[in-house]
Amino acid sequence: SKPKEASQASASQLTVGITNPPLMFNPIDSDGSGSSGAVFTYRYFFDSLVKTVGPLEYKMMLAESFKTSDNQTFSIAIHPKANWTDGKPVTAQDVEFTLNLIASPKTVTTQRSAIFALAGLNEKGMLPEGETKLSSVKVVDDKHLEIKTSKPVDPNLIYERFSDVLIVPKHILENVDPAQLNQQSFWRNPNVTSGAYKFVKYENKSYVELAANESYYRGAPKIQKVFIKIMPAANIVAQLQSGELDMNAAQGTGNIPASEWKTVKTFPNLRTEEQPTRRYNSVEINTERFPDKRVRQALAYAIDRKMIVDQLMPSAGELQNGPYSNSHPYHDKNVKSYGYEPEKAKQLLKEAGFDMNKTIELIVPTGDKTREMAGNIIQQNFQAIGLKVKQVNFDFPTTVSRLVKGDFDLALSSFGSIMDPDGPANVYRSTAALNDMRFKNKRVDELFNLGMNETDKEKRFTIYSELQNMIQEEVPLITIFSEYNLMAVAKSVDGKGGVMDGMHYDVNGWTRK
Amino acid sequence: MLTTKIDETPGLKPLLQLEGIKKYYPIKKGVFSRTVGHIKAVDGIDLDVYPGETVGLVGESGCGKSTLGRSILKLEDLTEGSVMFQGRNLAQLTQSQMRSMRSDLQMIFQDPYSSLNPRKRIVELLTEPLKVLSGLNDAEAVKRASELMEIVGLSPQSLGKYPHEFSGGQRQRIGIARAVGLRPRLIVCDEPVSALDVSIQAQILNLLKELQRSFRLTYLFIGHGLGSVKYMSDRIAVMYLGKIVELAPTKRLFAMPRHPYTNALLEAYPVPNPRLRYADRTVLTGDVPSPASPPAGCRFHTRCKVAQSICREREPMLTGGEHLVACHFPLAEETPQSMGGTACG
Amino acid sequence: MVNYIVRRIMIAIPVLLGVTFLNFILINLAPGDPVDMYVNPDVSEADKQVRREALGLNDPFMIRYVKWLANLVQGDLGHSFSSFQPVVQLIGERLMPTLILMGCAIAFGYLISIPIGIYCAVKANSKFDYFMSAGSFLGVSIPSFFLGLGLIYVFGVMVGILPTGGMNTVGGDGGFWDQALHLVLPTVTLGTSIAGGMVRYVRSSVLEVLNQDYLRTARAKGIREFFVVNKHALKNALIPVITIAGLDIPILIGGAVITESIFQWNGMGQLTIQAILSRDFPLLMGVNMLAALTVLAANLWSDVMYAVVDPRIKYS
Amino acid sequence: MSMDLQKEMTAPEVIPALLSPKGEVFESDSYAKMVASRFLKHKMAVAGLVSFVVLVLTGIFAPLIAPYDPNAIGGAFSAAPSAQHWLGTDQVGRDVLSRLIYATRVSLSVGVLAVAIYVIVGTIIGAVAGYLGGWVDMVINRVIDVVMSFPTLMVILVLVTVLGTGLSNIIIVLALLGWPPVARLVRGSVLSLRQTEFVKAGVALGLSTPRLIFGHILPNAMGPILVNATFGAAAAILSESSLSFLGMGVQPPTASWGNMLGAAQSITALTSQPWLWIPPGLVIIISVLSINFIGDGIRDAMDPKKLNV
Amino acid sequence: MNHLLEVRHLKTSYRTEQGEVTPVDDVSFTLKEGETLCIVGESGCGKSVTSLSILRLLGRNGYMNNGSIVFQGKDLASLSDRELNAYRGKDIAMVFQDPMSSLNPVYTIGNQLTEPIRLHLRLGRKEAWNHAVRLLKEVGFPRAEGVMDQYPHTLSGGMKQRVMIAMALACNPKLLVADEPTTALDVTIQAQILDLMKKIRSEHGTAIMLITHDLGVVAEMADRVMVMYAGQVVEEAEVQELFDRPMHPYTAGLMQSIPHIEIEDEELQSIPGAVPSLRDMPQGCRYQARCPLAAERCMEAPPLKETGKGHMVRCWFAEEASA
Ligand SMILES: Nc1ncnc2c1ncn2[C@@H]1O[C@H](COP(=O)(O)OP(=O)(O)OP(=O)(O)O)[C@@H](O)[C@H]1O
Ligand SMILES: Nc1ncnc2c1ncn2[C@@H]1O[C@H](COP(=O)(O)OP(=O)(O)OP(=O)(O)O)[C@@H](O)[C@H]1O
Ligand SMILES: [Mg+2]
Ligand SMILES: [Mg+2]
Repeated sequence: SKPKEASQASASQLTVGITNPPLMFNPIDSDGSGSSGAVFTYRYFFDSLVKTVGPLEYKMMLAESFKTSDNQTFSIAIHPKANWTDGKPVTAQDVEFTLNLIASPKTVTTQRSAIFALAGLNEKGMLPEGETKLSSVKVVDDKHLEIKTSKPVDPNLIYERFSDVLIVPKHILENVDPAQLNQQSFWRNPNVTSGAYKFVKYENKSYVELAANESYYRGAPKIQKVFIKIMPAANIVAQLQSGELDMNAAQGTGNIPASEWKTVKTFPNLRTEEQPTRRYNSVEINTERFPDKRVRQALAYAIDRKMIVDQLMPSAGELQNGPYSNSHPYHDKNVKSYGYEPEKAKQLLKEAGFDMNKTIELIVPTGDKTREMAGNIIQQNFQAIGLKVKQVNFDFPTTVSRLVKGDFDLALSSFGSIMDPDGPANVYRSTAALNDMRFKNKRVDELFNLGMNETDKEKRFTIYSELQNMIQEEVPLITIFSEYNLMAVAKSVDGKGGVMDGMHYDVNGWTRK
Repeated sequence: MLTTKIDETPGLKPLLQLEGIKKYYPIKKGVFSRTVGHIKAVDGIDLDVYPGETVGLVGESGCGKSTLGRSILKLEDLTEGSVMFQGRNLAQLTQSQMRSMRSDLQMIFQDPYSSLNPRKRIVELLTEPLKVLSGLNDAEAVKRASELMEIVGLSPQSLGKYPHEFSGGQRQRIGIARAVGLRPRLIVCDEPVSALDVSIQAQILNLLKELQRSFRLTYLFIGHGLGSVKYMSDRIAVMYLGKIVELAPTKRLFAMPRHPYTNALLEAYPVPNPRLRYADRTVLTGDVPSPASPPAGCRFHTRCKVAQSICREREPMLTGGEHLVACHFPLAEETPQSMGGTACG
Repeated sequence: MVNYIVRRIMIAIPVLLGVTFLNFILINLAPGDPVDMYVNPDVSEADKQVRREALGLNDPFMIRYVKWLANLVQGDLGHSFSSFQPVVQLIGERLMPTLILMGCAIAFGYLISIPIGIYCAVKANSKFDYFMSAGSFLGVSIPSFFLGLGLIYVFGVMVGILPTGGMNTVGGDGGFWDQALHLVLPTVTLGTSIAGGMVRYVRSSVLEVLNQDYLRTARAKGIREFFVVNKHALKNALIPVITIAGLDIPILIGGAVITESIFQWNGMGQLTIQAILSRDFPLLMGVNMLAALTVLAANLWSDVMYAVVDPRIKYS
Repeated sequence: MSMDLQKEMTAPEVIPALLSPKGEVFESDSYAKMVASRFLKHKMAVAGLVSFVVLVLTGIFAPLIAPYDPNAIGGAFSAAPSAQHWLGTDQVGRDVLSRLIYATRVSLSVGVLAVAIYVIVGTIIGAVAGYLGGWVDMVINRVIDVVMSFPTLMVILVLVTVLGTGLSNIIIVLALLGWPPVARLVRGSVLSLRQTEFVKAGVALGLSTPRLIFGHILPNAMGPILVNATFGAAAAILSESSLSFLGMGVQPPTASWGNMLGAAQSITALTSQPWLWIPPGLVIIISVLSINFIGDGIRDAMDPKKLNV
Repeated sequence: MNHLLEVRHLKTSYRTEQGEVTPVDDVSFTLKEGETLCIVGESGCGKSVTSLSILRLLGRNGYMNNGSIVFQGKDLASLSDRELNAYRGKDIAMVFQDPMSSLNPVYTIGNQLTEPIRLHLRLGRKEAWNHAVRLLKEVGFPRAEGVMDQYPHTLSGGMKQRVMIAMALACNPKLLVADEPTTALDVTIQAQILDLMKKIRSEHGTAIMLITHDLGVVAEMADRVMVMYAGQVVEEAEVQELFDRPMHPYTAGLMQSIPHIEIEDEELQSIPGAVPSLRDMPQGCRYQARCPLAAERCMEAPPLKETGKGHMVRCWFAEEASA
């Protein structure tokens, strides 16, 4: 006799497992919301204007059309049938409100970079002091508006960025002090939404219940209810097997650990899929402490990356070379790859006259079992070429504080990138926020600027190709592997699996046998 | 051997002078340990003890005998009053002076079972104070310890044993050896035999007497076995609820007790002679009042047959010459009491 | 008794104050910055500054503490840095589930350990005693993440008769039985470790009491052995057991992190660990203060229970 | 006065042969010897001792016994037991048996040293509080309250930053968190022992306070302390593994029983890779059991009540 | 002669860690209705074990090795624990040495006192309560109702011992076994308790087996006296006879070592040596090591034999000792 939950799983409901508990459902501040778990969830009920559904592939959502003729002025038409769940229409004013909210210097937000291209922002990406409205956003009528960027850009970049701008209801939030935005109870009970599903409740912080939005402008969902359950990864495996879960959310939010993947693939009730991601794990090198390129290269040659990928994540990940993941549209297939060449590594160290007696600290953040184990292997690899490497595990905040302060030798960490090739700029640019490595290279900075100002796709490709080879040669960080999104979906469910990109686009079309 | 008639030996200075000794134990309650009252364990005692004599101290359980004994040794901090020993006020001594004074002032404890640390061998128990107080080295201390063992009638071979390997009487001998080892002048014996077998009691009492003779010891002998106190003492003080109610030379006290309580004590004492069974003795009724709230006036009036109204109001003073008594209506001196008065076969 | 309790509470205030101050220092000493750790690649330094300002992190250390204290006096523990909800509310939501789980786990632990402990003592040095001793050590030494996972696999997946986690059925009406069913596995997991230690304590405590004279008195009255043990011995034996229980409670309230996370039981443990991992200062202060309160309350509770079980102890 | 008394005291003849130079060996065994012989009669305790000694020796001679380098990555990952790897390999291809053997060092030193330190510290503090009483006691009690109400995890985190990681620091952390209950316990025992006659006798004999506390009171309070310590050892071995969760445990790749067990926390390991968790689990239980039996044995052997039988 | 209690060849042993010990070895005695038998002897000689054997209250590791205990014609030794419970507290009641530890500290006096009443007399709650109050009045508590609700620790030693006696008397026992009921008490309180026992004896005709090592108490209470030494009866006689003519050297030594208050100062005589340990009992006479009369013959165990009218002695030289 199966548990009640499984037997009750009728055609009209879907249960998804995630690991990160949402704290609230505020698309303006995803960090305050507790990141990925919340993003995964609020995507069900807040829609964006456009949606990225695949590499350089975008579909309209709230926007019926989103066009530009000069790569600078974009006219947007809101879907005529798009309404809030309280019956009020979704309007151009809502979009304007959302953009201004993000732009306000008082708002605590993670989304500012999504609108960075708009004209009228200061160098911090905020509305200048004294202004209340973005001049670059012009409402034409209730369903039409125009936005303007400060200079011409690749429209894909705007589409991708605007995929992350979820439109929030002006009539609910207009009187809110932007500084107090996070404290609104609305984010805990978002009852005026525009997405395919309506928020019902967040029960005991253990699951979120969603119900179909019958008047959804792109067609009412076929599955009546969605439950998003929060649990540790090991339980996701158990519940997938027992049938309590229909699918996992994959990608960070609800990953199945690589070590369990083989087991999960044997469950007869599931169909599984691996999907490449734009997220990769790497060894960050503090370039101030390892200023010699040869030493950094030696470190890269010393790591048996193939073994890590083949043994630690069989069919659950792939080798990663350079700052663009294999699945990234701008990835250069011929980018330099550091093979496992310990002898060469030793040679390089010798050439560089590296002090082999120096104890090197390798920081490994805890929380991701696969990464911790990779850390063990990497430490052994370094040890094998005669380096004295001490592995230290820290919890995530501690790791971050060490990285931010630059107080580290080597550290394992992971980076993701948006589809646009400018993404890695926030890691490799000399002034980048995430440039923990203290990597400073004029040419790299230059190339980022060039690429940013170029709108021609072919030309951009050449620029970014040079860029990634340059970075790969300099090795400010050693890219190791990129884990796949591991998705398991009950065979009875007919719909695209658990990736965050695109998954929410067609949830209204999902069915269940 | 010095005997009684202390008062007739003028010029002899007391070895120990107790003046107005009071010891109140606070009754503490709660975490604040606030004092909500006092147990008046000893409530104003004056007593002189002269070199070489034995003063007996009797009274029922809980009347404060042990507390008095401990107070003399500064094992308890006095609430009031002073202890003068060899003419020096013990309260004014520093810690180290007091520690050296302890070699002249010793105690034998009531319970031979609990007064020896079960985890130490006899040799350690005996030599430790010798080393600390007399500054002997190991070998000297061990030598002295084995002498002591012989003195108290034990074989020095058993120095390596643990207390539990000895019988109660033997342990009490060890306790005595330990006290005597420091060559004290005064020993407070706190019921040294009441925990022991009848057949052993006599051994210990005889030993104490013998030691007194050989070392010119002075004893304050606490006990509630009237027989042993009588056997040991030159003078006897009778205590009731923290006070001395009668103090007299032994013979006089037994021959003609003057305080009604002393009288009751003597009567209640079962005489080991079936011929002397009381047909109808006066058994005290009522229970001992609590020392936390002793009755006003004479403390004994709640149980006293001859109590009058004045007894409830005024506290009697300890008066008299050689035979002191604290009673408003002391029993007539000429009527000899007790001793098989109304015996029946 | 009431007086006593009031006084105990009074004395707890300075202790609590000390604890909060030390906590504040500790929390601020801990590595990791609540803002820096938001490494969302898109968040710029300027945005971090906005967030710092909004969270009040730009004030000097002492000012922040004094502000915190001032709010505390008004019953306000501040807002969480990560969910922006009032800390009081966050704790309030988690307290009940924790109390339910703790209550059940303690009840389960004691219900099995007390009879076993008594029987072990009565049959001291028998086969049963040795067997149970070994069992109790097993209970003490099996990590709860392991026991929990094992139970989930056996009862949730293989046999499939119990839910593997959560506090009630997803989408269910959350009725009593539903919740009770969800409680079974976490209760057993947590209860096992409680029971393991308890058996030993009960055993030794009963063993001690069994040698007391008053049990011989009871037997001399002709009372059946069963009642001699379970009436006369037990109540006395419980006195030391209460102390241990008093020590158990705060540990459980603050520390069932692992059990809670395995079974998705959203109680204080989960909240605490989240607060730590996100360096959510106000929430941490709140959680820690609750922990301190429970320690003090548990001390008081065991003292009061002492007086209830043992008439010799009287507080006034 | 005492001089002439001395003369009066007639020294009986002592047979010097009876006494060793130091006056230590008499006809009876020493306390330690007696405790030892009583301990050896305790069957379970001896069994515990034997297995504990085996574990300790395993730890000491780990390099000689272990077939592989415990951190070396070789062969297949998560491989089942085979002729080369008797207990299989772990998730990154290290020999489980070798890791288990080396882990003995870490886990036992945590279990034994941490507990030893906090028991000693707690004992001293508790003894001082209990013996001196008064304001000292009051202050110590409040400190204990404060320490006990500290958030364990926070303390650990801060200590990591202050001390850095490493085996010795884990031991320090566990010790810092472990002493208050011991102090409470000891304080209680001392409070009652202080009232005993033999302590009063010690005062009467002029012994100094430290001598009384450490020479006379504490040896008699060992029973409950030992019980606490044996339970504590088990707890310490287990907590070490939860510390690594916060990056405070022994640092990888060093193995400890706890982190070996923790690494096996997955459905796959549970159902199809038992060699990853059965060996460390079993060893933890064996060591906990043996420490407890040893503790029981010592307590019984030292119990003065039982000495009388 | 109709005996109420007849103990024959009682031998009781304890299993201990160091092997078996036998603290009571071949003890026989009888008790008539209304009679008071005192058992004396020094600590550890087996007095308590003898009394505990009667109701089989020896604890976990003690057991009766041999002998019979016939009470009103029934051998108690052959009864099961269940059957024996019917006697315990009803026909045979016990009062123990230490009143401080013999009452359960966590139950009220009323609770503990009504227990045997409800159990054996099958009275209801109310009647049992009233009965208990009557008993307390009988043992000298004027304010009996108040005492019922008190906890033991609020009573003094003497009061507790009187409660114990009330409890023993609850079901009008035929036999009261009192094991050193006054040892822990003051002489003035002891006198109260002894008077109380005398009163019970005369009013209810209860037989009393009184264990003590205080010869004064014996002199006061006993009809007959039994002297024990090292687990054996060494002498038994009428009280007057025993005090007048102690025949065993141990009894004689005991008499002489008591400090008297009724007789004038004299040198105390003591018995040298100590009681042999249970673990190495000497061969033959157990007293020989301390006996002034010990001779070759004492290596052989002397039997307990009758020397005069009801006077039994276990000594080869009984006549000489009494001389
Ligand atoms: N440490 C203490 N704290 C509180 N009260 C105490 C303490 N020691 C003794 N008392 C109380 O003081 C009173 C006198 O006690 P003490 O021991 O001096 O009596 P005693 O005459 O020696 O009795 P006994 O004959 O039983 O030895 C008693 O009521 C006792 O309860
Ligand atoms: N439970 C027991 N286990 C082992 N030995 C025991 C036990 N109870 C009593 N004994 C031993 O039996 C012997 C006789 O004990 P018993 O209690 O009968 O002596 P007693 O004559 O009553 O002495 P006292 O006058 O001290 O009460 C003692 O040596 C004692 O050690
Ligand atoms: Mg006393
Ligand atoms: Mg006895």
